[in-house]
Amino acid sequence: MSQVELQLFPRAFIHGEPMLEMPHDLYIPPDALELVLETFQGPLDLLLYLIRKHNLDVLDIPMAQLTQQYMSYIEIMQRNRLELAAEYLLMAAVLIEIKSRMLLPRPPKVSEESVEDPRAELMRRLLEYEQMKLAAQKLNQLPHAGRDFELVQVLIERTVEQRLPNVSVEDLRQAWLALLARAKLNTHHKVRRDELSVREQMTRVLRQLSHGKFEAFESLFDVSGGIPQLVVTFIAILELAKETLVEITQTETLGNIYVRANFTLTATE
Amino acid sequence: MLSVLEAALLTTPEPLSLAELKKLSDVPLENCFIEELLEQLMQKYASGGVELNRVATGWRFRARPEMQVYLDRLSPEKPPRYSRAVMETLAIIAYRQPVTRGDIEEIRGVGVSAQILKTLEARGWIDVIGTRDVPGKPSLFATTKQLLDDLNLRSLQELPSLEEMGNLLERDES
Amino acid sequence: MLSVLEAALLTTPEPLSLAELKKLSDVPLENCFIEELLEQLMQKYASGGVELNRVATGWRFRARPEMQVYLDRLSPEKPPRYSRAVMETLAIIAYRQPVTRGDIEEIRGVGVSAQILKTLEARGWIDVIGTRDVPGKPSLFATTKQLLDDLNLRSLQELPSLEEMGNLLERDES
Repeated sequence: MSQVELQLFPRAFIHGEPMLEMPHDLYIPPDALELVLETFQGPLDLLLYLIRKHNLDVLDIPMAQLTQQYMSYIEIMQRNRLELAAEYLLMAAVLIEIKSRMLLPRPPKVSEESVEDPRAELMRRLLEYEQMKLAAQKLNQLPHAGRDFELVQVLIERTVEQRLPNVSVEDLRQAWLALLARAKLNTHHKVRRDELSVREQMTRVLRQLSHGKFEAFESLFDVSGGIPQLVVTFIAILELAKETLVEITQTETLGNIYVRANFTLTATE
Repeated sequence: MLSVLEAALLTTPEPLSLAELKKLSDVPLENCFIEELLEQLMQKYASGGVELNRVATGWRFRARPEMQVYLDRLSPEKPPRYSRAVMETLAIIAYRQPVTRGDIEEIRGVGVSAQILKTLEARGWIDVIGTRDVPGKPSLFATTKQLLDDLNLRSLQELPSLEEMGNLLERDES
Repeated sequence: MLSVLEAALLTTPEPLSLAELKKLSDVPLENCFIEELLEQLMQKYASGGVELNRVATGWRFRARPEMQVYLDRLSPEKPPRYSRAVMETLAIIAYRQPVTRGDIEEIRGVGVSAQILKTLEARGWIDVIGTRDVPGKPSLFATTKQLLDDLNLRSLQELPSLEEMGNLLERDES
């Protein structure tokens, strides 16, 4: 295999260490897994990169070694993104198949066109993908309404009765997407479904405590909701305490626990 | 600058104050300079289908009242939409409740006008469930059952998971 | 009538078709008459912060793109920039339509998550126009007029042309 000079990839960091090299072949070092998944759209994209940037002859990759590397890679992948592992593995298999066909003695030439280059199909796919990849970039560069230009909207006062806007779950989703796109929310504002259930309970408990008086710890739990519900409520109360929204007191060891909201709700709100 | 002012006022249905209009320029502008430009714009739109008005909270274009009878023929039943600011505020309250106005501003990266919160409260979708015990005692907002009803959900957990959504976005603005 | 047309177009962010514009008048109008009025409006707005455009579904005003840098100062809220996966999926649907999810996966060489297609559908840029008559009856996706409107285009033919790709094998073409 011709050793290829690989350039620095400035934005790539793994475990805080800069990653200096992109993969030399279709094998992805375990440490670089996340980076490769983010940088490349799949095996076709990775292959294209290797061919275009480094003049890599994909058929020059030592296949036995590649296969071995792939097997260890699959083991790691099994834990999270198996479907992507399968795609990279499939591509490796395709390369091996092409190479083995090229190593076979060629049948005596009958006519020019009957001998098909085993690489032709792969190359056709690579080119088609590349064409679409470039088209996507151009599409992205076109001015988008709302992103690159604003639509004109002048107020019109309707005499008819005022209608309230309809909002769907989809609208909420879009609003969050916009927020995510803007801020670097990805890192510190991940909200999972189970966390949302805690948030829901936090609100319920705070509402129950809004009179400002102490309530017995047990009274904050809804026993009919089942054990998962009780656990979530418990976590919610701990979370409220952490955010100093509630005060938890116990006057004597093993005595009753009381909870109170850390504020008094003013009626002027 | 006149064109910028024109574009800003025509793309924003809500009134824009002098302070907001000043933000459009990267050099500090005098009030009287902006007022002069607004005067010119008013002249430009002295005839035609829309007019530039000064209202309590600032300046805005609106269709001339006599146009309404025609415009009503166009789309009598197009429901209005909340602005992105309102939707984002609602989304933050839904996913991060209980939150203060400061929390919302921090996530959105811009100020949240009292008007936005009032709109959502008036709709019965959010309410104040307490205050945070920090200086200023800011109100804590949470979503109501009414919101769940209106969105046809049984619980907040039925909202789309944010993790899946995050994967669809570019990780780096380059 | 010119003022009515102007008011209608300035108050509606969505494009208005000739058929809709005709509804503004209680007497029947000729297409060519409306087109002449639209021409006059275009002249009126030939300079300034906004312009009248013809897009896929009709006519609409927009702020000139060069205004965006100023308008962004007013409200930093921006709709999301989509990831490469989303944009590549959109490109394949735009240039190869109608296509199934399988077709898209074949070209991209990786799975296409349902989330990606949902994002594009929610944005109103693609929709299902039928199913392919093969086992499993996969849905056929195509782009919508809304996509063209949002990109300020009149037809698919105005999309950037596809690049002719060079041969990857030329080195050892012996």
